[in-house]
Amino acid sequence: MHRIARLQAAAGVSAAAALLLPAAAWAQDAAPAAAAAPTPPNTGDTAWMLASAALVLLMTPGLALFYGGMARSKNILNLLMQSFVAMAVITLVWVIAGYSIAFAPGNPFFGNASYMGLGGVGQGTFKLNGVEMTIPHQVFMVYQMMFAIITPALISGAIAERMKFGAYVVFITIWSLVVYAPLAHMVWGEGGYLVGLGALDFAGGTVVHISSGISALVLAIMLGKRRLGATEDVRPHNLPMTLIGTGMLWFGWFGFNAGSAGASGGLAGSAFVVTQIAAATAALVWILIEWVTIKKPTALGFATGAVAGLVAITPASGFVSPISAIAIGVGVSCVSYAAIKMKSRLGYDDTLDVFGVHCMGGIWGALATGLFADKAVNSVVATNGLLIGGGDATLLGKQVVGVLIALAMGAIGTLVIAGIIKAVSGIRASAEDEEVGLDVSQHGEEGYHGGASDTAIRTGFAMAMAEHDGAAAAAPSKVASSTI
Amino acid sequence: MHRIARLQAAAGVSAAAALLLPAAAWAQDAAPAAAAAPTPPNTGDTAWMLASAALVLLMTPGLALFYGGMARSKNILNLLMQSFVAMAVITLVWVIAGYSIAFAPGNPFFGNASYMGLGGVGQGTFKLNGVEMTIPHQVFMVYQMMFAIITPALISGAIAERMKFGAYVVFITIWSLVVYAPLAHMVWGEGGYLVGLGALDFAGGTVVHISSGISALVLAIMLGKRRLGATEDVRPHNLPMTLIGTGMLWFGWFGFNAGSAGASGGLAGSAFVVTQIAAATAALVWILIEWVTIKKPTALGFATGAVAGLVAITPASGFVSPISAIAIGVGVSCVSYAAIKMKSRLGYDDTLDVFGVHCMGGIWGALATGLFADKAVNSVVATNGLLIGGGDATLLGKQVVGVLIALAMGAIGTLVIAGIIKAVSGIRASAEDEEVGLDVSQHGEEGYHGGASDTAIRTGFAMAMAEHDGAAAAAPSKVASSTI
Amino acid sequence: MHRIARLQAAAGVSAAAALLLPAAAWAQDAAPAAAAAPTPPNTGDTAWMLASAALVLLMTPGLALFYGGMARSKNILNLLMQSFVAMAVITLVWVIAGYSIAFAPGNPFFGNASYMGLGGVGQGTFKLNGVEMTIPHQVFMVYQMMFAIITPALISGAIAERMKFGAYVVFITIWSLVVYAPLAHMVWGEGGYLVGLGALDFAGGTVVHISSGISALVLAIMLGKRRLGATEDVRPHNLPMTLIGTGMLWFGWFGFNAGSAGASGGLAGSAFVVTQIAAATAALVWILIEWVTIKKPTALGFATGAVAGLVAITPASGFVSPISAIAIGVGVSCVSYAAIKMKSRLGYDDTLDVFGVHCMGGIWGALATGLFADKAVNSVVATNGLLIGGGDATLLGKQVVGVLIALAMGAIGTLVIAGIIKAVSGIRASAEDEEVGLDVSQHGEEGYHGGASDTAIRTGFAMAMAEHDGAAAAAPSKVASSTI
Amino acid sequence: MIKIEALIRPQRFDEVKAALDAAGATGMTVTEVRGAGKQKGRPEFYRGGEYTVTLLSKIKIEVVVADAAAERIVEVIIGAARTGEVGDGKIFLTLLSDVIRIRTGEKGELAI
Amino acid sequence: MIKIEALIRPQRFDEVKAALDAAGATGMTVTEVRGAGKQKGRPEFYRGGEYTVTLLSKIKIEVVVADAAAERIVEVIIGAARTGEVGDGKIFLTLLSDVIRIRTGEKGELAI
Amino acid sequence: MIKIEALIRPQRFDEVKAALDAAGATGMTVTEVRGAGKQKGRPEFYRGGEYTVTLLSKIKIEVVVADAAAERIVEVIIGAARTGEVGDGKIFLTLLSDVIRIRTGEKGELAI
Ligand SMILES: Nc1ncnc2c1ncn2[C@@H]1O[C@H](COP(=O)(O)OP(=O)(O)O)[C@@H](O)[C@H]1O
Ligand SMILES: Nc1ncnc2c1ncn2[C@@H]1O[C@H](COP(=O)(O)OP(=O)(O)O)[C@@H](O)[C@H]1O
Ligand SMILES: Nc1ncnc2c1ncn2[C@@H]1O[C@H](COP(=O)(O)OP(=O)(O)O)[C@@H](O)[C@H]1O
Repeated sequence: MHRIARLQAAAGVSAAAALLLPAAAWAQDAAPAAAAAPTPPNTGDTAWMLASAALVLLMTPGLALFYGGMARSKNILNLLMQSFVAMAVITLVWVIAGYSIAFAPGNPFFGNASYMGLGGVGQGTFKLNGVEMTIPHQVFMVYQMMFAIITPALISGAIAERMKFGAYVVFITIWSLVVYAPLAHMVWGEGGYLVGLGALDFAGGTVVHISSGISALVLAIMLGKRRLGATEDVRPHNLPMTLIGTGMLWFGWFGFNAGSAGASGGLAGSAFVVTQIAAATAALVWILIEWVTIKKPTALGFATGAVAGLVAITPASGFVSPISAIAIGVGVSCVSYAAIKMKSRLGYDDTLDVFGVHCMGGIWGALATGLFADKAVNSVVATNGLLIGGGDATLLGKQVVGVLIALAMGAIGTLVIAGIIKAVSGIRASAEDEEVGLDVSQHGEEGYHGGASDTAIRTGFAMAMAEHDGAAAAAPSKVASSTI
Repeated sequence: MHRIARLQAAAGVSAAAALLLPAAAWAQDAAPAAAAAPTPPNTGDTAWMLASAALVLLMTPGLALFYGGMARSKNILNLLMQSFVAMAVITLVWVIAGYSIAFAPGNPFFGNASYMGLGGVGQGTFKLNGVEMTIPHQVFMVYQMMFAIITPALISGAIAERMKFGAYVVFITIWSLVVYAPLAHMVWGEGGYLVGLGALDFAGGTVVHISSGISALVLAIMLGKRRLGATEDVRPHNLPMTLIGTGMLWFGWFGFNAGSAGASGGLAGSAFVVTQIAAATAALVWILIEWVTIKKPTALGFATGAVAGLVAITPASGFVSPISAIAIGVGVSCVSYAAIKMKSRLGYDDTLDVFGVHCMGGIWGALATGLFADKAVNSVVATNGLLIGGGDATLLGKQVVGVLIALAMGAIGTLVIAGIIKAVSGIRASAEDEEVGLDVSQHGEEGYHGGASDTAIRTGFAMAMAEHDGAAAAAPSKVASSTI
Repeated sequence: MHRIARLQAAAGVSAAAALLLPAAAWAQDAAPAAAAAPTPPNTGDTAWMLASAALVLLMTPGLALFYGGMARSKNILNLLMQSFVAMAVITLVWVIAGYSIAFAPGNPFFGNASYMGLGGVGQGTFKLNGVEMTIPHQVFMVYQMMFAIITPALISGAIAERMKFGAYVVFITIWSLVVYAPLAHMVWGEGGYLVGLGALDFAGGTVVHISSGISALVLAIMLGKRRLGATEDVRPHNLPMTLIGTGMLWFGWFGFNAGSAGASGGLAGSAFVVTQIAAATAALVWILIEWVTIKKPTALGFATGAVAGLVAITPASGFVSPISAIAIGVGVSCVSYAAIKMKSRLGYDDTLDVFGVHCMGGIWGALATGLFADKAVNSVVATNGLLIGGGDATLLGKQVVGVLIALAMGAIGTLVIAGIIKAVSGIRASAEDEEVGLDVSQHGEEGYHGGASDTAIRTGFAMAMAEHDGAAAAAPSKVASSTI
Repeated sequence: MIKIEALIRPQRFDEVKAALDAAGATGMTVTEVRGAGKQKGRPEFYRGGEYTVTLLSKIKIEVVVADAAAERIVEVIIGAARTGEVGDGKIFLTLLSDVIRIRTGEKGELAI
Repeated sequence: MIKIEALIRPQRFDEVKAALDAAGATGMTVTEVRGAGKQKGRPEFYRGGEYTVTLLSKIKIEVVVADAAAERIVEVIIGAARTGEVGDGKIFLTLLSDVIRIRTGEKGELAI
Repeated sequence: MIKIEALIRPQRFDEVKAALDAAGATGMTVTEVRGAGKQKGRPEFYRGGEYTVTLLSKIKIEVVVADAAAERIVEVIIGAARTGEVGDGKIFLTLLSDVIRIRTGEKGELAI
């Protein structure tokens, strides 16, 4: 990604190439101020990164809707909460320790404690991998926080409709610290192992999608299948909700990918463009596959394809050309569609196909980066990808290493964490809780009400009482409107 | 619009005026770097245009919800898909040829092939109509792409609940190439005919709204009415969904209009302000008309008025003052409300009133630009509009030409394209498909499920099997939770 | 807030401190242009403020959904409209007089008429409290407009399900002029009373939340309780809608708080970070309280806690450190949770707990600013808050004054305005209108339709006729598809 | 008094209701139900999982009439509901032992 | 055994249910229905199209009781459901030939 | 002909339907209802207000059969619907005076 770009620029890419980078651009238009001790952030770069951070935050509610629409109505709130709670829990995890583990200096595998509690993470600009960034350190930290939030939430789709809420919260908390943060350090962090190796991941194909996708599969298998009747109907309860979520994800993903440039400018623009193209292509190819195989282009297929395309372009978004983006989009729909078909053979219950879409899509995207990376797009690309003029397999090899590390960390980490929680407190909702639905059993609520016959008696302290008083003081059966 | 502003500035507007333009502003604060061969993009201008492109993309899902809420539930997915599919199809159309036809140099009516496949559309800044833009060429391209996406989607509201999905996809693909792209070229493109003429369209009143609105009317008539029982109930199935969509459209429209300045700064701010004012005024006037005529200010009326106001201010947004924006807002609600009333007399079935809102609203906006355009707002205005001090009818005349060209291209283009598709494959869903609903008949899905009595038997390969295995391996009627 | 920061910088804060402020930063990188008469706006600062204005606008639809989901389905449209109509009405109020009262020079309590109709509010930069702002005056005006819009809409939650729509519209119009605008002037306006006093309110804890929260309580009491049967079921009709709204509010709030820096840069970043932290902490604490007390972490509790956290951090967001943000988040959930519990004792009917969340949360936030304000975060802080090293109670005392003024203006203003409207036209819907629901009685619509048995006969002029003709011309019972 | 319970296609509901109004049926009660019979549903697809809908939407109309009127009303319903295709539905007749109008307390045929 | 089928206003449902509980009705089944009768609906407006709602929301309550208890339960329902306005609804009585409790297989009055 | 009206747990619906199909029931009509009986609901919480759900979701299955088949079908339903827990539901039997198939006009047992 861009930060790496700078690292390598620092590490000796020709100055000419460097001229194309915002870092350099900024060096110019801020020239007069250069002397002044605390370099003020570039207002344009900061404006884009603030907007990007907000966009990525919005992806988590978007994901909640994308998943929620596919659930059955008795589990809608639980599925939404599995995403929303990550916005609360992971924020604190990141502030207290996650950011430090991921981005503080340290060893190639995790950072030291220097940034814990955001110590030394201030309003001024900062250096990463030896490069002078043009945005406030806090802005970079919060932008990265949004990535840390959505990643574990992605897992929830695979274990939907059967996991204890408490166990889920504990799981993502630990997972974020022992799987996500170290992986982020290796890929993007100060002196990270894969940074050094030269594996490329612009916006998180390995860190975000492969790690969550493989963890989702492992956790789904550990949890076991949902208890379903032989002919039980598990069709999505609200596909328009899934499409709204898809729209919000697509919108937010521009912050996710174009924001990963770490600055406004040409590279951000290029990432924005290929993101749009890959999502569009994958969505179209997915419904075309359906049109041919089942004669119907489905809305759920469109949504799935669009997300798969966004996943696949993520690691490549800062390194490939628009034409390559089309190839990546075509590829991911074929890969993920096939993966979902396979599920039936393997017979595990990945409720909403997180493995097929995120893990397989992420792997394809990471490898595709090795195929299509192009110096002309980003000077950080040392040697062009295998299929680009003058390219060879060097990068592809490094990408494979990155993929394997992400798979290993996700799988092992999940096995250990979930194994321990299972032993200690159990991770699976009881048969009865699952049957009545997780909304009532885990949260004491139902998603929808208001049928005239949908009735209950209020007994609790708050609202209840208030109206009860009223009722008491009322004419035979109606509350008199007592006004001042 | 702003680009035109620069064109004419170049074409000899006083340097003093030019000083007010970001182009000039940038010229200043980048002064030291001016010499350096590839001018780096202005980070602030680029940040705003990246955000604007994302905002305009979001308008398409917003439109889907705005329309979808008004449909009957048996057609909800089809209506959503008619918008979403444009995000996929038109993206590719634009990359392959649309952008080149619209913005490449060529003749006054369409561009040449130089930008096809985005050839020569790079990360650096570029010139348009002789003016040095301050943002990357790719950012401008993708920003314009979002306009190309939403325009054909607007048409879907008029032909809702009865068109074959396949025919719709083919229609918008061709329409985008032969109607939208050439029209965009004439109005905004390199040496476009209306650019030369001096007709003004800041953000697309003619290109986007008139062209789609008239096409919608023609296509609705060609399709014929929906097959409805004498007393069939066609009330909106979900008005809250329509209001969510309205909120998303309003939000995204700031990118649509203020982004059309092509840069951050005073002009973008001015466009932002008048957009807000016109939308607010039109929404208020619409419900006031209802309050007087039918005694009820409706939510659908508010939503319709707001969108009408946004449509009307679109062409004028870079040229008029806040006070003029109020007049434009008042005018459009009267015009569109009347147009919708007329529909009953004319007896065509424009399902969701695309003609009344977009075509009539767009025409009013284009003409209003000729009435209220003001030099003080934008130096590009050669002579003030008819109702502005020192103004005359010159501009109004040019606006009329623009309107007529848009109407002609939309009507003729649609007649020909739809005529051919109709002859070849048919465009209308069968009576039975229409009766069961387009969701099931076109997409093999239903929007909502989950009533306990809403049941079906799974027979397909994927999810089905998975659970079936489970069921098979299960205790009498429940799946045993098989865990590792 | 930032503007105040500059005021005081001008008022003699050490130049060293000033160096940290964008104002200063801009002074530098725009140095060469400094001479040129009309300083062009800083493109980066303007880009962020344009984005922020759009984000804050989106909060109003977000609020509509947050509230709407909690209502019963027969009142959903009315609740949505109470928010949406503010987008229309307050926009005009603000343009015509509100902005001038709030921000024009004048006396410490309200501004003069100089900005009425936006006179003198142009595309160029401007001065506020003696400080040169770096964004166009119109952008600042429209950004502030969005605050003026959402504030009265907040009130609607307390009086839901029983107020006449007409009376509501009149109420918020007058309230905005006589309560909101003067209060905004005192807190942020040119020479405002609280600006002079040195009370701090970065993004509107007093102006927005305390004023609306207390007004909500007073209006709810004046209206009286809803007429509810002794055992009537008032559970939320659609909690997923409430969660979507929560997500939109959280997203928009970044514009609300970080945008209040008035510029891009380090301070905006700091405000962004503490906003995220406080919201996350409060949401988590709220569900933990529930987990302990009622054994269930609810989705509605999460949403309520998140909003409470956003409310509490609002006044403090530009002055406190991330660690203080955690404390503020913990505090607000305890305060608001307790306030809602108390409601039953007091027995008023604040339908959706606006008082408990916004008024109590705002008060806590304003006082917390006096406890945690930190020079190191913002040089405007003259003396650190009580709990920060070297701090004392000076600021806390000033904060108390601010809180009392906001409470007094809100309560008295509401009593008077609502009292008059009540006397003149009545404010409460009739028992029958309340029983059938405000959607049908106030707006002549229902939110949801489409059950096959949900039927009505069309008799009106528009759509109706159109189809009727069709039906007439039709085969026995179906409309023949008449095509060209 | 007789309760006529008709299960019909939702698409025919408008016609049936209009016909009943024309025939002077003083009132009716309508319920959305799902039915299984000879008629089969259309296939649906979700993530490649294929579903065959086994219960189809139907409308249940209950009309209570005086014994004398029953036959005529049944004819009216059949006339408006029939398409001749599988899925047209059924009509069930039940004898009621009494009918009461809540508002007035009237009983028997008076209450219909 | 007798099945008491009451069609009432949704707004009176809470009272009727409370009254039935008080009267010791062991159970009931509730269905949301739409009804046509003497009562007319309020007008609605969509894009200027005016709609007159012809079917109004009603609640159908079915209570099965022993023959002896029928009269009393009917009185209870009328007492709680009546407003005196058009639209109060109706009560239909049907004789059942048998009742079975699924859990225990008990039959007849025992199963009620 | 006899109308068998069974009120069962939604969770058992799939099994009951499958059993009826197996038993060769030619058709059925299904309605979502809410029921009160011995079974109590789970508590719910909204802003600290506690709710006890008093009506639970149930499925009403109506199957019309020839008198001869009634007993067998009742057994089939009980077999598939019983869990032995409170809330299993009830079955009501009613004699129909006639049945008509709309499509063909057939009457009586022919129409079933
Ligand atoms: N034996 C039955 N018991 C209850 N309802 C039935 C029965 N047979 C049919 N129905 C109802 O009638 C509807 C139409 O039945 P179907 O057999 O499809 O019509 P047709 O007899 O005209 O082919 C079914 O959907 C169901 O609701
Ligand atoms: N003949 C009937 N058959 C079936 N249901 C009826 C009949 N008459 C009335 N109803 C039901 O009773 C409800 C109330 O009827 P309505 O005539 O409005 O009440 P009232 O007799 O008190 O004026 C109707 O909405 C409908 O559901
Ligand atoms: N007397 C009754 N009248 C009408 N419906 C009843 C009656 N008793 C029970 N039901 C229906 O049967 C369902 C199950 O009743 P319940 O008493 O919970 O079952 P069980 O008898 O197995 O404990 C109830 O929810 C209700 O729908």
